[in-house]
Amino acid sequence: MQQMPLQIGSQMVDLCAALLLLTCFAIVAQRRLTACVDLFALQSVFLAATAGLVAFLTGIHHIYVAAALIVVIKVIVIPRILKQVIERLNVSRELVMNVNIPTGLLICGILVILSCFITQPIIPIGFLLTRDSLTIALAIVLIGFFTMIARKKAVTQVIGFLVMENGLFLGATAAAYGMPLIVELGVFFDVLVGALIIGIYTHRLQDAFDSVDTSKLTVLKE
Amino acid sequence: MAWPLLLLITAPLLAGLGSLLARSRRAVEVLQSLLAGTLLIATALVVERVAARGRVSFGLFPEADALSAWFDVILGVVGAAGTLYAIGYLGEQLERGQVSLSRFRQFFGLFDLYLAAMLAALNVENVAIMWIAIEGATLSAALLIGFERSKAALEAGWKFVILSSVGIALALFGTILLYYSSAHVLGVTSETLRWSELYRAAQKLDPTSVKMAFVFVLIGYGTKAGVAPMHTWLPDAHAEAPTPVSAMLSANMLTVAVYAILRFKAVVDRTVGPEFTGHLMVGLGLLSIGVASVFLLVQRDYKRLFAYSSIEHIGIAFIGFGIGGAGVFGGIWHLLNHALAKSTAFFAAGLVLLRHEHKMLERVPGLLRQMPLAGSAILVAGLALAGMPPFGMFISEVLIATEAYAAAPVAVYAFLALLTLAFAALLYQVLRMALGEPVEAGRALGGRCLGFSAIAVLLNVAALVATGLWIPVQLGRLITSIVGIFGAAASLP
Amino acid sequence: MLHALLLVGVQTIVLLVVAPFVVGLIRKVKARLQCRRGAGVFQPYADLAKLFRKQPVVSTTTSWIFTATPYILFASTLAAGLLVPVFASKMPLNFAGNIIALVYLLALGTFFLILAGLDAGSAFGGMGSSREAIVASLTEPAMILSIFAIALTAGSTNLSTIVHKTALLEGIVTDPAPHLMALAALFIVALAETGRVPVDNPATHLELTMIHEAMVLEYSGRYLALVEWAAGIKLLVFLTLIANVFAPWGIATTHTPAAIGIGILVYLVKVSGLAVLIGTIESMFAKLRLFRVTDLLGVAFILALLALVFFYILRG
Amino acid sequence: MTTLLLALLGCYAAGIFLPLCLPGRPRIQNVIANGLAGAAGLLGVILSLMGLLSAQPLLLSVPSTLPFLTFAIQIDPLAAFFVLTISLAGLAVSIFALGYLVEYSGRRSMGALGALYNGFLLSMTLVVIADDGFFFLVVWELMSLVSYFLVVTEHEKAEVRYAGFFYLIMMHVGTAFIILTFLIFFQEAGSFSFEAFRHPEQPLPEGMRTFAFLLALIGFGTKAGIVPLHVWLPYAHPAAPSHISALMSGVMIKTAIYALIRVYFDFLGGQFPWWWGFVILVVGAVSALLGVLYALMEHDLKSLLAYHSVENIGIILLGIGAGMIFQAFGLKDFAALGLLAGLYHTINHAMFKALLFLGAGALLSVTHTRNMEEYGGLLRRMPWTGFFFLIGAVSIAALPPTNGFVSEWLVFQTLFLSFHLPALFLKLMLPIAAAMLALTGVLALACFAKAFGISFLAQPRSGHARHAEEVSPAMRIGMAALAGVCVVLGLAPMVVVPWLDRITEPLIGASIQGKVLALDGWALAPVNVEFSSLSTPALALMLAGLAALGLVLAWLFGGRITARYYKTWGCGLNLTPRMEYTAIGFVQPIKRVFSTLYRPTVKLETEFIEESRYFAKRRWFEFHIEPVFQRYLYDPVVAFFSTMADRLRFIQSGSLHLYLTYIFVTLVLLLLIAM
Repeated sequence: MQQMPLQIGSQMVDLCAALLLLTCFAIVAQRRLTACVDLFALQSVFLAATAGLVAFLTGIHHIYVAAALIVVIKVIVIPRILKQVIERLNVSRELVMNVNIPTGLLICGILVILSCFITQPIIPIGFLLTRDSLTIALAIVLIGFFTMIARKKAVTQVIGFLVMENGLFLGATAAAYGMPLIVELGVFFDVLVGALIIGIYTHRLQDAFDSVDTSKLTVLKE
Repeated sequence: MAWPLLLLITAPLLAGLGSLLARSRRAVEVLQSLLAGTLLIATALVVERVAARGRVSFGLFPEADALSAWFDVILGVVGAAGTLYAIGYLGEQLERGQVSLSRFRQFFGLFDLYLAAMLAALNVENVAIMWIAIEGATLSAALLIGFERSKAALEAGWKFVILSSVGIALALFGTILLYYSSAHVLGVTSETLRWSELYRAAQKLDPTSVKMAFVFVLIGYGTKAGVAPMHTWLPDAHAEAPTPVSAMLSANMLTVAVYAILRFKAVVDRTVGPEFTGHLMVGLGLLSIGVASVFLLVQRDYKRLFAYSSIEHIGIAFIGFGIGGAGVFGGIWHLLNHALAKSTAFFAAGLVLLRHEHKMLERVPGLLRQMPLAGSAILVAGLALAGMPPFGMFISEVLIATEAYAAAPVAVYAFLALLTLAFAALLYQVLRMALGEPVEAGRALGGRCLGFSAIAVLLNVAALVATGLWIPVQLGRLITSIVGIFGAAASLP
Repeated sequence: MLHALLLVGVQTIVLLVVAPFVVGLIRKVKARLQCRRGAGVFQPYADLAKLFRKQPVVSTTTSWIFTATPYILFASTLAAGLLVPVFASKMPLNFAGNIIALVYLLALGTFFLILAGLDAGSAFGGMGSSREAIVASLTEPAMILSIFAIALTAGSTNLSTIVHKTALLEGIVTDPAPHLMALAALFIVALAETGRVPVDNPATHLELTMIHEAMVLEYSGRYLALVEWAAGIKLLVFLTLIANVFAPWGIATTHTPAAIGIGILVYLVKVSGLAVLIGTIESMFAKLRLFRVTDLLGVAFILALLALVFFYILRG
Repeated sequence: MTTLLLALLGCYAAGIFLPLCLPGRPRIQNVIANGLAGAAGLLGVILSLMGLLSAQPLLLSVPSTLPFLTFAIQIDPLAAFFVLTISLAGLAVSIFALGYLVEYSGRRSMGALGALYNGFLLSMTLVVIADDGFFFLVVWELMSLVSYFLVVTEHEKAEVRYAGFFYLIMMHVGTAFIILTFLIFFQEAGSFSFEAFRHPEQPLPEGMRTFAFLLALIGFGTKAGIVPLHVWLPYAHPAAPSHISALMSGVMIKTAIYALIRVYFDFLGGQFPWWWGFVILVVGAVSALLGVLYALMEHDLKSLLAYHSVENIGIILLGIGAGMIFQAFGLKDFAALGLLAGLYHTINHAMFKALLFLGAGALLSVTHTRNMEEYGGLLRRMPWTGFFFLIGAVSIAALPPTNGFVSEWLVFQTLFLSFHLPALFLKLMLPIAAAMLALTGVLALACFAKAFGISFLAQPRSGHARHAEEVSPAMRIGMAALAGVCVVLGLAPMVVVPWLDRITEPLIGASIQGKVLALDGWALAPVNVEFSSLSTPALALMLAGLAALGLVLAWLFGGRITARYYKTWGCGLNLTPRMEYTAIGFVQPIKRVFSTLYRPTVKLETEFIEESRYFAKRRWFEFHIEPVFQRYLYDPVVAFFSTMADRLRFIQSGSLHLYLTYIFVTLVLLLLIAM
């Protein structure tokens, strides 16, 4: 399949990356928790697609494994855990935020521009096929980070964190053709465990404070 | 022959597994005591070998050079002491019925897992696997911090999980960026992630991307190292975690995070020269000392007190590394002494906590009278942390100031001023606790608890004194080659 | 050596003998100015003799300090006297100490007198001691400065050297201004140090006013005699200082018996003159309140300082 | 000589460890600790005398494995002189402590006390013989630390803890300045060794030299207790056990004088503009005057003595400062004279201040109070202590023929020689300094007349004093030793001056031994017999002879009449201690005259009997003087820091989102920087 011209390939990769970015915005704009989870799952699907595409185009096979792992963990397992958590909650939508949605979207836009500006000088050294997606990866990381700041509910913060992770994976797979397999495996394992632990914590928070509004956690201070 | 290295990493795993399966408290105690002994011996052997050959390898993993060995010493000694102390501490809680036997076993399982992960992170020749190990340590630490299921512990744990996860994620992005820039030099192989390869290829890497990588790593691992302004999780976690864990966090986790940053620094300096990393680290270091001394001054909780002092000392070490030359020496010397002193301080704090069951500073004066062991430990540790001779931190601070003065006198003025402020603040609090007459009786501690704690404290204090005004020859060799890694051998006498 | 001892001996005797006379003279002058006949000029000798023969009464509360003080006071004052050239300008004891030593020897006496005042345990003694302390403290700076101003003119702080040079008109003051200021300063200091009006009144025994008298209130018999004698000698020392430092003319610059004889006579004339002066002043002025004394001594200090300034300015 | 040094260090080391090794035997611990310290003191005296007399300085160097740090030791005359001071005081104080510590045994851990005591002496000795900047810093800090622990021996008292903490902080601040001073030298020297400091590769630039001068003045001045850095001193010194106060006040603060001389005359090679000397002179004059003025208002005997340390440091600095001025104008003889006077006063003050503190300790141990108002009449009950205290008092009041007088006299002469200076300004300033010195001297006289008179004379003012008894022989011997040294130093300047000349000669580059000693050593004559001369032996003989004359005259005119003993006349009432003049009353006039400085606040309350307003039932009187420096210099700083810290609490507000924002912002900023 190598005769497929590189430009097309890279354009397709960029397309997938762009879709990832779009889902980010969607998550930022979304109030309903379950919807956020679904959007995250969708984003992960796009991520898997990107990975598969890269694997296909470059013929580096262990990226397939990565793609498969993404599908299993991020599309199936983690969303399920999150759904369970949400079911136990007494709220289904997040009304109050630290930053209201329009402003949030605006800021995210700025972040995208920022990441363009930052990654500009280092794009040329990347691989022709996928180097543009580094910008998008950084953007996604920053937006995920911003989501964690903007949202108050533990669950949405978790989602923000997972979005960051997706950004990282995009960066890893797309920009650098993936890490060596063993690394990939390790990272996936850690992410899974991390998600689990955060899930456990959310449970306990719910039990202890019967709310997952993390802005209420201000007992420990000077 | 690298079996000591392997032993160093596997021993905690086995002991942890054993403790999980063990049926009786006694069995756990025996296992952990064995672990402590093993750690000490293995560390000694590793140091000895590395000092002799410069590098001990077991294939890809584990592998240790001088830098790893140095941090092995810190983790080995403090880890051993911490394990012993944990036996006493948890044992006391067990006797009081504050923890069940199963929780008791779980604790040691997690505790040893945490140790193993840390040691693994140190002794691996691979950027990414180091990251994996540190993440592993973070996760086990997360569970340990929330171990006492109080609301406060939960809050602290949550903040730790979120903040350090973010940090670790950023660190990973930094790692990826480094890989990104090295991949097109070294090709896409797992060799690309080996430190030694990176050092060799460093000059050929693309400067900008390496700089960006370092920024991400600095913020990422800096969060775990508790450098201001990423330090915010640290006091909460240290205050709410079970005290043996607090000791380990301060002495090990921060140290390992600094180790990670150092590894990257070595690469980046080879690419873009030391100024870039130097300025960043000195800046953050000064900020850390400043923030820490402010909160030391207003502190009312003795565990938080020592937590903030950790921030201060990591800041000092940062400045040292940032300065380079004798500063690097001062930095690693400082890290070692800080680990010893700080864990001692936490051991003492733990005993006080067990006795009085509250953490309020002004209500526990007269410790020297009331609890001779805890009192004297807190006094010695406090003086060492305040940078008083004959303890090593005085030496390292003067070394850092000396090296810095040529480059940036102003920085030295700030450095000394902040140090003095921190000194006053810390000692004000510590002396309030140690001296005077006790006001509250509290509940007496069991002999076993005191016994184990006494051993732990003595171990630390012995090491502290031993590394006060002179360096054991083996360690000296390590330092020389470490300073070599940072290409500053020239500026040392 | 023998020669030297002889000279010292003569000077000691002169001081011992002249001191009561000066006191008596001052009293006589005052009496006359107050239109009284007054006791004879030699009355003080009689008083001393009588006191020596009386049985002293010593307070039971006191310690050996109380009984030792009169001797120490006597010795220190007399020693101070021996550092001043009286009738001959080159004294063998010149090497033993300069004018600073003289000041501090007098201070030694004061110190023990203050202790003795406290020793008896009565309120009077304490009061006197405390007042003596403040007066002494305030006197000192002016004294040192004025002395220094004088020393500058002769380029020496050794009294014999100063006097000798001045007497031989070596390095003699070309400009009287600083000299006179220093003289004035030293004169005020002398009044304060020796407890004369307007600083203290040797004749009073009112609790509110007395200083020196209060300190020695508990003394009697031979102790009182020695204290009084020492007081007389102290006064004489200051008069001698003023006389010989500022007007050393006629003093024996060689040690021939004739010169010494003349020297003694001239000396008697000089101190008598000064005694009369003091007597007149005492009857002209009223005693100052204790806390006004500072003003007086302040004036003295400023005078001495000005003397210094003028000296340097005029000498360039 | 090296072996002697090692033996000395060995003794101290053993004195540190042995007492700790046999707990539970306070008596033995006490004997061992003080015995070893005493032995070390003896060795120190011998060693230092050899050091003073030997032509070659003793060098000893042990390389450390740490960078820049060498355990280097040099005993040149200057160092030897201070070793002598430390050892003499240490010897006597150790003997005293043998008896003094008995009352502490049981209440305190003898082992800890003994170990700290030896450690204190050891660290002081090392400070003055260290030959490496880094090593010096280490032992300097150790000295502060050990002395801190000795200060807080009775840490159950809040005021003691406060005193100790204040002391520790001030010392650390001082050390920071000292570190900076050494760093400046290090820049050009490239190493911390004093030899390199002396002969840097290229000379320090002028600005750096001035900077070093000021830094050193502040850094060491804190330890020396110069105004206004003296504030810790009157708290810390009295708080410690008396034998420690004796060492702190008598010896420890002198290490700062040593360091100042070392830096100015040795490292900086005695090359400086005259205004350096003038600064030192002013500092000295102010310290001397304020020190004694505050001492006068103290009725706590040990605080009073502590303030006098400030005064005497001032006098020492007057000598040194004048010397520096002369040095700047190349008048080497006078410079040497000034330095010599300063050093002479250094050892004198060490001796009589130690003696006085031991005396205070003796009083404290029998009366259990430091308040002079509760003493009185002790001379009859403690004749020996009283006698020794009197010797100390006379010496510190600088009355002839004591040692204090000799050194103060030398300072006076140095100041008088100012008419040799070219600048009119200085010609006027130095005599004024002399006038201030004179005022200081007499105020000191008044102060010790008060201290001795109120404490030892008249009737006992409290039950404690009434039942006081003479202290143990060991304590008396300790005091006697120091008193003896004071007398010798006073009567034998012809012996001391040549030794001091051996110190000043290499520093100034001019030997004045021949010019100061006249009449084959029987008189001091700086710098020629014509200008001024002093012979304390002669004065002593005169005093003795004339006192004898007094006796003879009394016997001649009166014959031998035995005195009658009767109670003091109390205006018809029976004399009670309550009628005696109090310490407060004694200094009342002085308080009034200097009220602008003291800003005293007096509170007098009277409770009248019901029947009439003319008969008081009870009266309260209390008066305080305002601690000016603390209120206007130190409190504001502390207040500033605490309020600032309070304001900054918001950083750690507990909000996770805020924390995340910190990280986010930092990330973005650093990324932009990295671009």
